[in-house]
Amino acid sequence: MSIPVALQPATVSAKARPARRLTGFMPIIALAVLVAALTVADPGFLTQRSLTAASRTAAPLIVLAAGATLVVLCGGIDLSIAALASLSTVLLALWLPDLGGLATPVVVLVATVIGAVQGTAHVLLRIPSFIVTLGGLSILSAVALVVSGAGTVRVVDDSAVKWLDLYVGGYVPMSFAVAVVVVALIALVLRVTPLHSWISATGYSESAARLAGTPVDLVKVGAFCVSGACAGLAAVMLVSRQFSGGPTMADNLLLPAVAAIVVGGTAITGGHGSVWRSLAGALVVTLLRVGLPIVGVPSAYEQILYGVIIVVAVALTLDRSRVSIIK
Amino acid sequence: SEQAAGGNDAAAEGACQPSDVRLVGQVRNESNPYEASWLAGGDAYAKSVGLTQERLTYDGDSTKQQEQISQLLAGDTKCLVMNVLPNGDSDTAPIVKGADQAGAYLVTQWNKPADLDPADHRTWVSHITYNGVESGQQIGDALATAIGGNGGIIALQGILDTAAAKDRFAGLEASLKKNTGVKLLDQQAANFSRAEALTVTKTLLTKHGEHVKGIWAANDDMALGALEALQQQGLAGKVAVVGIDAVPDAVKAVQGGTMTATVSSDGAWQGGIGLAIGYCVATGKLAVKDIAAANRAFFAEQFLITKDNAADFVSPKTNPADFECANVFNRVAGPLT
Amino acid sequence: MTVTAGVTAAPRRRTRRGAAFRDAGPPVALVVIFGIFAALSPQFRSVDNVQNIVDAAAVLAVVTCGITFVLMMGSIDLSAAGVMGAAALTVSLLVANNRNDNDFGLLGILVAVLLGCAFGCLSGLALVLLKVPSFMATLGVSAVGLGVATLLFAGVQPNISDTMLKGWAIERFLGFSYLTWIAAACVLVGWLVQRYTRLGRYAFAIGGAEEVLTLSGVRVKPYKIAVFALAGAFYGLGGVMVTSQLGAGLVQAGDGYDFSAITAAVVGGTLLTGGRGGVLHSAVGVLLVMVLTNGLVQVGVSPYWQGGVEGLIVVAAVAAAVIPQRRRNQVVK
Amino acid sequence: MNASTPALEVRGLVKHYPGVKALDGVDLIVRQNEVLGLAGENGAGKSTLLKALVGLVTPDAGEIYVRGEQVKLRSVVDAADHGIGMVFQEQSLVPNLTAAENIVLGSEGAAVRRGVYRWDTMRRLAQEQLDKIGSDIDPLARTDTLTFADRQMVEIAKVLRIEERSQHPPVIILDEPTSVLESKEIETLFAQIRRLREFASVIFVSHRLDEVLDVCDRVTVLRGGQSAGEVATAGAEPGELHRMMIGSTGSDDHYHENAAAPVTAAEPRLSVRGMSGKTFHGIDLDVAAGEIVAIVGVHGSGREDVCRALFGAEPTTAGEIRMDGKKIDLPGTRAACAAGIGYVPAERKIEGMVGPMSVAENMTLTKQRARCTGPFVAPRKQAGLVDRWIERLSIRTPGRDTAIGRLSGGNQQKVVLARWLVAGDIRLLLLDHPTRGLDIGARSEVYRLMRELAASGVATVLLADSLEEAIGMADRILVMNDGRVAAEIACPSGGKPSPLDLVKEMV
Ligand SMILES: Nc1ncnc2c1ncn2[C@@H]1O[C@H](COP(=O)(O)OP(=O)(O)OP(=O)(O)O)[C@@H](O)[C@H]1O
Ligand SMILES: Nc1ncnc2c1ncn2[C@@H]1O[C@H](COP(=O)(O)OP(=O)(O)OP(=O)(O)O)[C@@H](O)[C@H]1O
Ligand SMILES: O[C@@H]1[C@H](O)[C@H](O)CO[C@H]1O
Ligand SMILES: [Mg+2]
Ligand SMILES: [Mg+2]
Repeated sequence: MSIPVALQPATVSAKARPARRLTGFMPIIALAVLVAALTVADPGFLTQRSLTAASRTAAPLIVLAAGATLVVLCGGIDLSIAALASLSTVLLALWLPDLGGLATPVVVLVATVIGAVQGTAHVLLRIPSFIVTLGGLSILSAVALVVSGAGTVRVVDDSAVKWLDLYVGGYVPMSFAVAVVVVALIALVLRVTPLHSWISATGYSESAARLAGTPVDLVKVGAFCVSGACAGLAAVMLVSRQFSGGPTMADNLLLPAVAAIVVGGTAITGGHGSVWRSLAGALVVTLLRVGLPIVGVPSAYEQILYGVIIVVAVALTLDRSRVSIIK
Repeated sequence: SEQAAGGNDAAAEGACQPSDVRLVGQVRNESNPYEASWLAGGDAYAKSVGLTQERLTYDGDSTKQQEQISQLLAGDTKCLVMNVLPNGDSDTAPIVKGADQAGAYLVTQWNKPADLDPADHRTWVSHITYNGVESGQQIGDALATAIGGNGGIIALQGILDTAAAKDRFAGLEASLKKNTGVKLLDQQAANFSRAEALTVTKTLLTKHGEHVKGIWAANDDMALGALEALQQQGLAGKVAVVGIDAVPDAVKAVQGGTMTATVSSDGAWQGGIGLAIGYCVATGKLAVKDIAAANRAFFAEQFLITKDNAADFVSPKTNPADFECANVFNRVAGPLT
Repeated sequence: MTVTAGVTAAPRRRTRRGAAFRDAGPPVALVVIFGIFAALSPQFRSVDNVQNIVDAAAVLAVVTCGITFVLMMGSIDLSAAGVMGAAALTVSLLVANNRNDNDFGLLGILVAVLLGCAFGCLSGLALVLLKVPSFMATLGVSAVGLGVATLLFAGVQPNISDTMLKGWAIERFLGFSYLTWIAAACVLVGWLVQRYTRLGRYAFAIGGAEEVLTLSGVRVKPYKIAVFALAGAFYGLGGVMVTSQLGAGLVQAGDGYDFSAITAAVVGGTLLTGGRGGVLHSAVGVLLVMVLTNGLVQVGVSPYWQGGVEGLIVVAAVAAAVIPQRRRNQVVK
Repeated sequence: MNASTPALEVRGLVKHYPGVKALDGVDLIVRQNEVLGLAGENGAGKSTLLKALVGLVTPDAGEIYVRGEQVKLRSVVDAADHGIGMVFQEQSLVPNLTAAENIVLGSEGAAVRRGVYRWDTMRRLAQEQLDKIGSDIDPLARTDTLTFADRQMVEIAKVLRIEERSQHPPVIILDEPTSVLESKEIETLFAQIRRLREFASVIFVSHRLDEVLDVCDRVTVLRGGQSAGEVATAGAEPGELHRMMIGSTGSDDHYHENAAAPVTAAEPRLSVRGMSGKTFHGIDLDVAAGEIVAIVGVHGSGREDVCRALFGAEPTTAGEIRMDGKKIDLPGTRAACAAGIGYVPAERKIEGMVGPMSVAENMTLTKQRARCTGPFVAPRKQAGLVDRWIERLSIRTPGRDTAIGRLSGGNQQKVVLARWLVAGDIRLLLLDHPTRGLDIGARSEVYRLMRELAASGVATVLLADSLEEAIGMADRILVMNDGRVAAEIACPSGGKPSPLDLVKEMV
């Protein structure tokens, strides 16, 4: 059968590609614009020390956001990441004296298991992830409060987590390097294995994915595991820079982490997005959190600006050709 | 390699021109009266030495506080003076470490782990707090007296994982040991919040009914919330209420008799004194090594405010003389215990 | 031109309408949980305490009423905290207070509600014009609201002396505070809007199949904005009610209401994916949540554990409610 | 306007999509009081043309005339004001609203005053529309509680609101309304169409050419976005239409019956005993390797659920399933896949494909191993594999990386089918309406493919689109009625039963 439908791929590449590429770079562009704006507001802002500090600051947020991105890509949401990270700081602080260097992998493992439990509850009981993880949030907070005796657990000997506070090549904070490696690792695994297909299919259309034999439930539980593991790792970073663990230490990172994911341009409805986007998003959010007050924006205006800029940033970065209906 | 952030050398201590000094005050937010008065106090002090205070607020978010501090310390730290309210005990150590490395002068207030001591540090000049055990006990005693030494009370705790909440409650327990006629019917956390205190109090009032003769609150905000609850239940004036902080509304309530007692924490003074101590050291008018050990970490004077003396505290007046370098330790009530 | 039907009217087939079995879960859960607490604690089942629970539910009920319309569309709204804060400060500075000489009474309250409405409009506009997902748009608006509230706060706590507004929290009618009656009125109005107005039915329809509305020539965007505006008005009123309760305008007036309201709505049977549930469902959800918070205190669960136990019960309640509806290839996000 | 002015005329309409010229200068005339058929292969541009007529697609060039007057149609409302309304290819009702609301949606008129609903008026308005088509649906029933056919009736009742809206005789467009209906329902629909002709013009699209010839007065054929000619239906043959559609001669034996080989395997490939679920009871079913078994039955007979249950996508309460004698447990779709079972769902858009993902990803979604080396995706291997199948099934797509959602229905279906074939390990295929919405050519290709698969030993369970299809393709037919197997009818090449034989058992 011959049908003269114009199929020259040339038309496709000429028109669609550059636009697509541009939306792919939007998170980076947003980041650059923000740095430029902050530098204009305070020329002293754009120094190597300042950027080093900002990247160190961003590390735990990057890790948290990267993990939760997988859950979002699957079409769900994980509201427990910050509470889980707080609990993990407590556990790490409690276990460091006995376990030393082993405490880090053990805490990450425990966080992974907690992620797995929530994921399993979500897929088996068919409760929306929003509710499971909201419940998880309160339960984990309660546990953290109780095991910590409702107080800070000091880390007297921090030698086992000190490595995270070193600098690579004198300038790059180790925690930031680790965060980038984590993001790269997740991205690489997704890229070279069928996982990427599975996750996107689950996020775009769970029922189609399931009927195509995609292990939807496993994929989702897996995403929650990674999300949990990342919360654990973020906790290690927090302990290394805070010299203590606390039952509410990371609690306030929840909304910034979700904001980082969305600002990166990942669709909150699932399917489209990437961990790299979340990395850029986390940097944008960090700069907003610390940059605005440091360049001298007064507290009340800071919040107003934060709200406006973050909405505008999302307006820039979201690739609408991939998401038909925005809810 | 070790650290990217550079620091000042110790030799530079006290070598700052007064006009080069950078004054920074950091509190949780500008949306409660206590902390707003703190920042106002800081502004007033800065103005008195011809400078301006940079205000930082972190929304009660520990991570955000750390992030702001490290960004601040990544800038120009040569003559930096910071007067900081750490969000919780755990937040003090990294702030101290960062300031030390950057050579910034630091005064902290309220929260500090017991085993962390300014005396072991170079640029952490001082830590100021109020004796929570003492104030918790003072208002506990006042409450016991108000209900005639006999009857049930309920307690509203602050944010459970802060030293302020724990110390004050420990003070209440000490008071209860003394006042054997007073019975603690119930205790709930209301997180230093007026709104939460309102609902919790209403629930506790229905739970314990007539037995509630007094309400002990770990700060004034909660005490004011409890007052509203009493008013809504038609119990205003029939149940004694005590708090801590001496926020204007509470002092007025004490004056008017709806509240029994509160304890002064002088926000405006706290906002000024931290900057003053740092400024004096930075400009060389005060040498860290000359500061008495007892003044490196101290309880500031506090006063129990009851109907008798409430008038004196309605508008707390800070005296500029308090901030002169010779007087900065005038309000020391004693070393930390 | 109309042509009269060539076919005579067929006798109507009857379809069962009214409350469906799937809606029974939350009310049953409410009764069960109430029963358990009542058995465990005599104070819990006292008339005073039941009044207390209902009174305490008033603000949450109003906020949840608003959020329900947004959830019905399949969107989400996290702006309650900021909008309530801004409304609280606004109203406390407009009625008789200790900061200025204003004494606008009801007018001040109206302005605060309209301010909430305006914030809702902002969220809707960001969603519809900038195509920013509501999760983010409303988070941004919440931050703006808190900023505005902080500006208005300006360091000195505004206390209200307006007797009417203060009276709302104190005066009682048939045993319940005026605030409770206001909340009941809100639920009634919300229910009428949901059932008898185009706005309400379209909100419901947008959650069911937004693209179909477009195909039918309905311009969806104005309705989306209007729904957010309506929700904003409810939050504004919520902020006013908190101010009445506390006797003061607090920037933190709306703290935590965003997530509690979503929890209450979902516990009541409103789906986060939209297209199901409603104001009455949410009212049940609100009562359930309030019974839980109150009951846990009454039976003496340690404050350390209260949040955790509440979270566990909420998850269990939702799980129990979805069991009858479980299907194999069902999508749960 | 005199009687010879066309109700609707289209001249030189052009519409480009990235990489595709969907409309390439189409001309079309719709006369007053006629039913015009629109035929063409999948992707010929039918839907695009029709959407342009209701203002959903803005053409790049060309003119539209309504009753001789040139118009620009900007929206559905605009089109409705000109008396043009459409029933869309995919059902477009709001599931959680009542039937009445759906019927008046967008043109509520007196049913909504100042934004306030008047349920009684609404009910009456809807009732009037339903009465027009003689439907006995309760107007206040929630749409998602209605059967598929009833919902289609609601759609038609809805489009008839046009009559009240415009002073002129309406033009009513029906884009593939029959692809999801059963023969009885189709009869009702046709009666309605004939009734509409009395006062309106109708455009009717279907891939079942016999239907088109049956109900239409005239047929316009589209090919590659252009008008390829028109045929008066009186005395016309489907073959003739088909030739115009594809530009060459097609085969007459759609079902390739000659290619059917006699089934010889002794051991059944699939053996089901006493399987029960919510909507089916005590199902016994054997399918041998190389055999095609069709299951027929009316809506609600439970055959779809049986099919899904065999794939582990619907819970069962009792029974046993064996593949090649080995018992399999079906806790979910994964186990079925592992056992070599494949399933092509009827609801292609929702359940069959992942719209925003590429052809390549959709094709390899199930059999990931086919495109991997070890645990890793091998891009070269994948490209080769996907291109091979694109060619083999003549899937028309700009490339393997194109999002499947941008292909025409037939080509989407081929990708979904290919998904099960890429690994070459398929043993049992469950096909739920695999040719729904496909043009004759594509259908013929799907049939050929089924024959090839059967010849290579794949067992097939087919839920056919029509009785003819079931009879033409199957070696054996099971008739289901009310959740039970009511009859089993042998259907060998040369000894086919008649549709009537089946219908007897179905009701
Ligand atoms: N006579 C009527 N008067 C007012 N509203 C009606 C009437 N009939 C139907 N409705 C509206 O139509 C909707 C669907 O009706 P029905 O009672 O069948 O569904 P339902 O089970 O209540 O739906 P849901 O569970 O979503 O509330 C109702 O929610 C109601 O808003
Ligand atoms: N929104 C769109 N974006 C890109 N391409 C499109 C779009 N809609 C249609 N097309 C392309 O335009 C061409 C014509 O599509 P159309 O849907 O009109 O075909 P059709 O004749 O209705 O086919 P079918 O019989 O399968 O329904 C196809 O190649 C299709 O892929
Ligand atoms: O703001 C709170 C309280 O008001 C208390 O006075 C102690 O300091 C902070 O923790
Ligand atoms: Mg109902
Ligand atoms: Mg079509």
